[in-house]
Amino acid sequence: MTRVIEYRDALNEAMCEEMRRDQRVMLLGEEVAEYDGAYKVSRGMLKEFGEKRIIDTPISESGFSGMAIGATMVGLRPIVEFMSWSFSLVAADPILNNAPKMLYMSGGQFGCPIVFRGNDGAGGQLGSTHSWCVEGLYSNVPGMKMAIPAFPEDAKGLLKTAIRDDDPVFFLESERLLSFKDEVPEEEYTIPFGQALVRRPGSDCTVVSFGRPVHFCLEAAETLAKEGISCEVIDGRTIRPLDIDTIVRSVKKTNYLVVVDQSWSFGSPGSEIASQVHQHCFDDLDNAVVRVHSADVPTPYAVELEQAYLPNAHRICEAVRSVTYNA
Amino acid sequence: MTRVIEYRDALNEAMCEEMRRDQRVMLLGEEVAEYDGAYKVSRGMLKEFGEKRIIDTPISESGFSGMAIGATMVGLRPIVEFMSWSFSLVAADPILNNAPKMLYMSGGQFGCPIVFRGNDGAGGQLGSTHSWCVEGLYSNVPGMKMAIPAFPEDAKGLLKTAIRDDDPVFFLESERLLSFKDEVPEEEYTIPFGQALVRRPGSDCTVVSFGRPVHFCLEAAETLAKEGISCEVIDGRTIRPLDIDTIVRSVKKTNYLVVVDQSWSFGSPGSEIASQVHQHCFDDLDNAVVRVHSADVPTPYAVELEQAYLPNAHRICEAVRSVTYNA
Amino acid sequence: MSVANTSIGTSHLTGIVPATGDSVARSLPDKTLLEWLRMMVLIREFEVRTMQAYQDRKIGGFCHVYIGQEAVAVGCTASVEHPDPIVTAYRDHGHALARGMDPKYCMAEMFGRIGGCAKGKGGSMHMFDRDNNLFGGHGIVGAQTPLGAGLAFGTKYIDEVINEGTSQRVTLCFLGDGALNQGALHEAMNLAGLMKLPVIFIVENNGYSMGTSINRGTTMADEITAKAKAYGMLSAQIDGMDILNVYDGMKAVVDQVRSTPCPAFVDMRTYRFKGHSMSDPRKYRPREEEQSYETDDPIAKLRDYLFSQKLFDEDRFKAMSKEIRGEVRASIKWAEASPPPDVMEELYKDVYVEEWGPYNGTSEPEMLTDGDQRKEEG
Amino acid sequence: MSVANTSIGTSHLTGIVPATGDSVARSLPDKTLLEWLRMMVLIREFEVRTMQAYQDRKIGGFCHVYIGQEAVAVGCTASVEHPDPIVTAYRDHGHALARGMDPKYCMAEMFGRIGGCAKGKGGSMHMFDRDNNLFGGHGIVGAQTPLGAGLAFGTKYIDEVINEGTSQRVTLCFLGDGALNQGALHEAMNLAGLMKLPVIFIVENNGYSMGTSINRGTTMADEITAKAKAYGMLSAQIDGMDILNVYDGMKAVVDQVRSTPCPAFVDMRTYRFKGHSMSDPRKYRPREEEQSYETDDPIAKLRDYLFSQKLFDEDRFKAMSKEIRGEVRASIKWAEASPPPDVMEELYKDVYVEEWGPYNGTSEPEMLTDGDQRKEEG
Ligand SMILES: Cc1ncc(C[n+]2csc(CCOP(=O)(O)OP(=O)(O)O)c2C)c(N)n1
Ligand SMILES: Cc1ncc(C[n+]2csc(CCOP(=O)(O)OP(=O)(O)O)c2C)c(N)n1
Ligand SMILES: [Mg+2]
Ligand SMILES: [Mg+2]
Repeated sequence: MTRVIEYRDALNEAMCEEMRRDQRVMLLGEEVAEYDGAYKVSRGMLKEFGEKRIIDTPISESGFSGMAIGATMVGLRPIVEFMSWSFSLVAADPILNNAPKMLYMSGGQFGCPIVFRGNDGAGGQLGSTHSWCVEGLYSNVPGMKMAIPAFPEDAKGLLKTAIRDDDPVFFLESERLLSFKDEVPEEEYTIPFGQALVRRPGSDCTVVSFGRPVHFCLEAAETLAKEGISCEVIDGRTIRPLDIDTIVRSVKKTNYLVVVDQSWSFGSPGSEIASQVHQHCFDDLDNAVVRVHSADVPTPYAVELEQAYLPNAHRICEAVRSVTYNA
Repeated sequence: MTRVIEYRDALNEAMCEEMRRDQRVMLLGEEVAEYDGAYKVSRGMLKEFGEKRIIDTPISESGFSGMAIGATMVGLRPIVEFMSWSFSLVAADPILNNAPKMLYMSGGQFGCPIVFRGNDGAGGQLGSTHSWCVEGLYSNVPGMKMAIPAFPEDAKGLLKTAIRDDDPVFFLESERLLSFKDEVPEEEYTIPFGQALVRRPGSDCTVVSFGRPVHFCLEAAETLAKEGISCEVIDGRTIRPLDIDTIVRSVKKTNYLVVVDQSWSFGSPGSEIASQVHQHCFDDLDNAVVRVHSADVPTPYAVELEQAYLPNAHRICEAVRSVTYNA
Repeated sequence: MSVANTSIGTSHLTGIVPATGDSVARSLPDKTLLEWLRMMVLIREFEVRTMQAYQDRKIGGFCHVYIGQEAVAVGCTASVEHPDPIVTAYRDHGHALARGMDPKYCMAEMFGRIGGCAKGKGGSMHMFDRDNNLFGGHGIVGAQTPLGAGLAFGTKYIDEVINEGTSQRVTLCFLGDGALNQGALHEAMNLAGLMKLPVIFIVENNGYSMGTSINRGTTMADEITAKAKAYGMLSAQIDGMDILNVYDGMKAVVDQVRSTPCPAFVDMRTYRFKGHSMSDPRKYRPREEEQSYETDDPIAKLRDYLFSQKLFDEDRFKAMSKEIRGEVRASIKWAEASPPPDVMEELYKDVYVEEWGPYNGTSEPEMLTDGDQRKEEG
Repeated sequence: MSVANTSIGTSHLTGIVPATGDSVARSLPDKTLLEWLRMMVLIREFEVRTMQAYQDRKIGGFCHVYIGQEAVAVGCTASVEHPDPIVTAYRDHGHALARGMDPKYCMAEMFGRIGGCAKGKGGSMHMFDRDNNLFGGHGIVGAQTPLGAGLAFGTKYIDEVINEGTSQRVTLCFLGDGALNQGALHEAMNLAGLMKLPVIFIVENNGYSMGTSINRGTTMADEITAKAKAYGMLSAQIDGMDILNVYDGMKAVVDQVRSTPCPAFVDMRTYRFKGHSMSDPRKYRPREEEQSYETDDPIAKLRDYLFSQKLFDEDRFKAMSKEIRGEVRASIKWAEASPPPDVMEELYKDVYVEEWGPYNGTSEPEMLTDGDQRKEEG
């Protein structure tokens, strides 16, 4: 049984269910309690769980991230909400130097079961400081896992998995998807990390993406279908671990790949996938992988510039057409 | 005319010469003045330039980086020394959100002529928090330039260019190279950004790297030469801008490429180069690009683990042999 | 505390000696006080229209209006000279206008047009104006505070090292009360204290950061000057709802900071009449609190003072308001007429000062702007 | 200030009420005081051998010894119970030993051997010991301070929310004076103050961060408790060169923090007798200053007190020292005998709790360690 709910409510359900299941789980961040969340993701949670488990923090990302990491060391499993991942830069040291490395540095004594979550990527015209795609920045770092759901069902299932995971998880949501509605199962479920999903089967070209741009890929596939180009659209769902097998399997079939990654191009998940696929499919590719990214410039405010800056269906169509020109 | 000097002194000369040339240039950081630099890179500078231009700061990387960025806005051209780039994580917001974006966000009004410099990569057994290769982390970000010299001559020439550059430059040195001695011209010179150097010509396989591992590549090339494999070793010298042309030219000749990058593999400069070369040399490559990185784990302390963790000549030789197996 | 319960209306200047016990503001030329009133009304009208334009979806992104806090930007700006740098957070329209930015550039910036102060690349939160020594508009809470220290470091360095004179300029660095809890501010205050930088950290203490009242987010909320004292800094608490008071207090602080030089910290008590941003239902504060502040309107206060002194009257006030409304309307027209930035032209521009692409040569040190003479050495 | 010029030897406890004006330490069983002496000598001997081993290149990386500061780790640790969490910076050997880590595990860690407390993966700066509630050893200056707040948050949450009782445990979070200038500390102090977390920030104020004397790096260097007061925090200044004093002062602080609960801050005046790390020629401080502190040796002080009280004598002290030297030598032997971590086995291990590679299923919530009962809901 399913029902149609918003992405934001899928996140909310995941947190509520896990908090009911496990008292060690709590939520902290700016405006998560009394304000019900800056984006209403934690709506109603203060009421249900009380102020000891749903905790408003001051604007001290470094302080409260570090505090939550410390709490894992005595056995808690905090969820930390960043109002936006763009604000996590002031907390880069705790989230990159402590959380993903504690287990290793302590020789296996202290794991760090924590979830950092919040809006990633461009919102609507928020300008350069507020539009970070932190997958471009942080995915380089071993010791953490990174999930980036594009649909409500995944948002819920992956977040539940993230909360139960014994390792630190960077959970990347999108402000632009919070009100997106889709079917979500009624019954309890989780979605394992490291399993990409073929969102649309196809035969002529593989298109892989993760997070919000998956929707642009599906839109592009629709358009291209009318031109007779059949795209297989893969939703990566997690970046670490990366399910390269599903991508490789598809490319071996289609012989073409377009990677769509909303982060800047240089040294990004997009370059990683392209590089890995070239390695695994050297004899299968009929053309070099083509990548679609945000433009390699700080995020502009003006709507025309921002639209041109972001990956979109139009640019994806062009990429597919150009990569398959010799098909 | 040249003379043989240490990498550290090459850096020192670059700073001194530029500070003599331009009063707007000053140096600040922890222990740079009275202590003559934690690694003696700024030896003698307090004496020559005085405490108004060579400034000891408290352990406040976020504060003094931001302060230096502010100073650029009224016309100064600061050099900021991070004792180690590993300590720049606490300053991630000013160095990534302010410096590289100020020009764009202000619509071209405020450039940010600043140099952030310091030790990058593993030192000797410094463990996980002190061994960051920030090229893996930061090179994703547009708006800044990134230089990573492997030899004293480049250290000096590139640093002079960095100081004169009107844009923010992330200048990545290596503690392991500071005492490395080599020839450096007597006369004044600068080295332009974005120009890779063929350090050793060869015909069978291109090996590209930047920073400290360039030395491992040269060592490997020596070994391989004895086996009859002729490597062309390219020293990238700057990562942003990246001189992909020189690499592509070489690969079109050798038909094989090994990329050696000391950072973690995922979404790194290494994956970027591999991806770009596959695109530019799709029909020239006789095998997929092979990449050599640090192991995808937090940096271990124990010497045996650290040695196995880092890229080294042995691993590079293996990579070259494996990529050229079908030559 | 909640701001409502705090008796504001007095200034406490710790370690700062005002030149005289009397109000300097009240003895200024009538013209000056009228200009202040005019500027406050301009900001108010500008912000009312900004809200409308946002509702009409002509402005995108996040947008934070300055209504209620006008006396702060106008009074503080008046207390310094034009070459004195100003830097602030994202609630920056008031500072931009008070600093002399033409409303049309400010409005066009929010409209995302090429005529905007940053060619539409920055938006509401990022107002920059080189000619008026406004160094942004910064969106990350607290991030402008090390920059503020740096502006002061820079002017001091230019005055002392390059021009071999004495430090001349004072930097005003505005921040919200929420920024008290960002580590960057503390590092900046310590640095400013150590280096004796002429910067004034002005906390626009409106009692809330989004939905969090200051006493829920900040320890010692009633006495935030304690935080400055921990850095050995001069400090003041000033009623920011009365511009005469703002000016008097700030003038004393500025004079001392300029002449010493040294840093200072101001707890400027104020109130934002509207929500945090355009989408804030303000459930976190009682309507009575809002009403009590609205009777404390900084514009009404100066206006009534001018009326009482017979320096101004109802008719002239109406005429002025009307003229200002016209000016703001014109700024909207102008912004609307300004074209959006051309994608081909602007998307890849301003990423690097040097041409986009590989670095192409050396740069000769140019003369500093604003007339400073740089001396060549060696 | 420079520490040398500061009259230490007294404790100032601001807002903290000691149970009695008399020294609690002096009334403890002889055995306890002898154990303290033994531990201080053990740390001293351990560090002397650490320095040798470093010179012999048996230890790599950065290495910071604790010589001179022994009374701090030993006295503070004595003032709390074993389940009370401890976290510190990179100068951590003293804390590890004082907390009960066997010297051989500590030495083997520095030797990079599999027998080390972290299997040789952490090194000198990163001592972790779950069994002894030592939560690191952290290399980034200041980074341990939010962690310290978090340990206190965690114990309080477990005691209050999960066990539905009252807060039981107190966290000791050690930091150097240099960490006063990291923003993270200020965020942590504010959070601790707001949330009434039972954590004590103990500044091991040895007057220097590397070559920078505290007055060159920190404003209000003579009165750093002002920084705590700015967060409304209890604070104390304690002479850290006299363990009886450390214990007395800390006991009062700990008692109050535990019973309230609330955070506190201690300016613990101490001195490092050696350089910052192994490669520091100490040009930045006068030899006279060093000598004046050496006469203030915390070990000599307690030893002489015990002698004067006839609780101990020269012969027994010599015997004890000899025994300790043997123990330290044995720890070196043991460390040398421990094999290096096997590359195949260890390089890729401990990166994830779950198996390396794709996530492979769900995890049932396990019972908390240290015997806390978790209650299932819903
Ligand atoms: C580091 C960071 N964290 C969070 C935010 C989101 N945010 C924007 S404004 C704001 C509240 C700031 O309040 P205050 O400083 O009091 O300024 P005011 O809005 O009252 O002018 C928050 C949390 C941000 N911009 N930067
Ligand atoms: C963020 C950061 N910056 C710089 C360093 C380098 N560093 C290591 S120890 C140290 C001095 C710290 O002094 P203090 O806190 O007084 O501790 P002490 O050495 O006196 O015990 C510095 C600058 C670091 N580890 N982390
Ligand atoms: Mg506020
Ligand atoms: Mg110290």
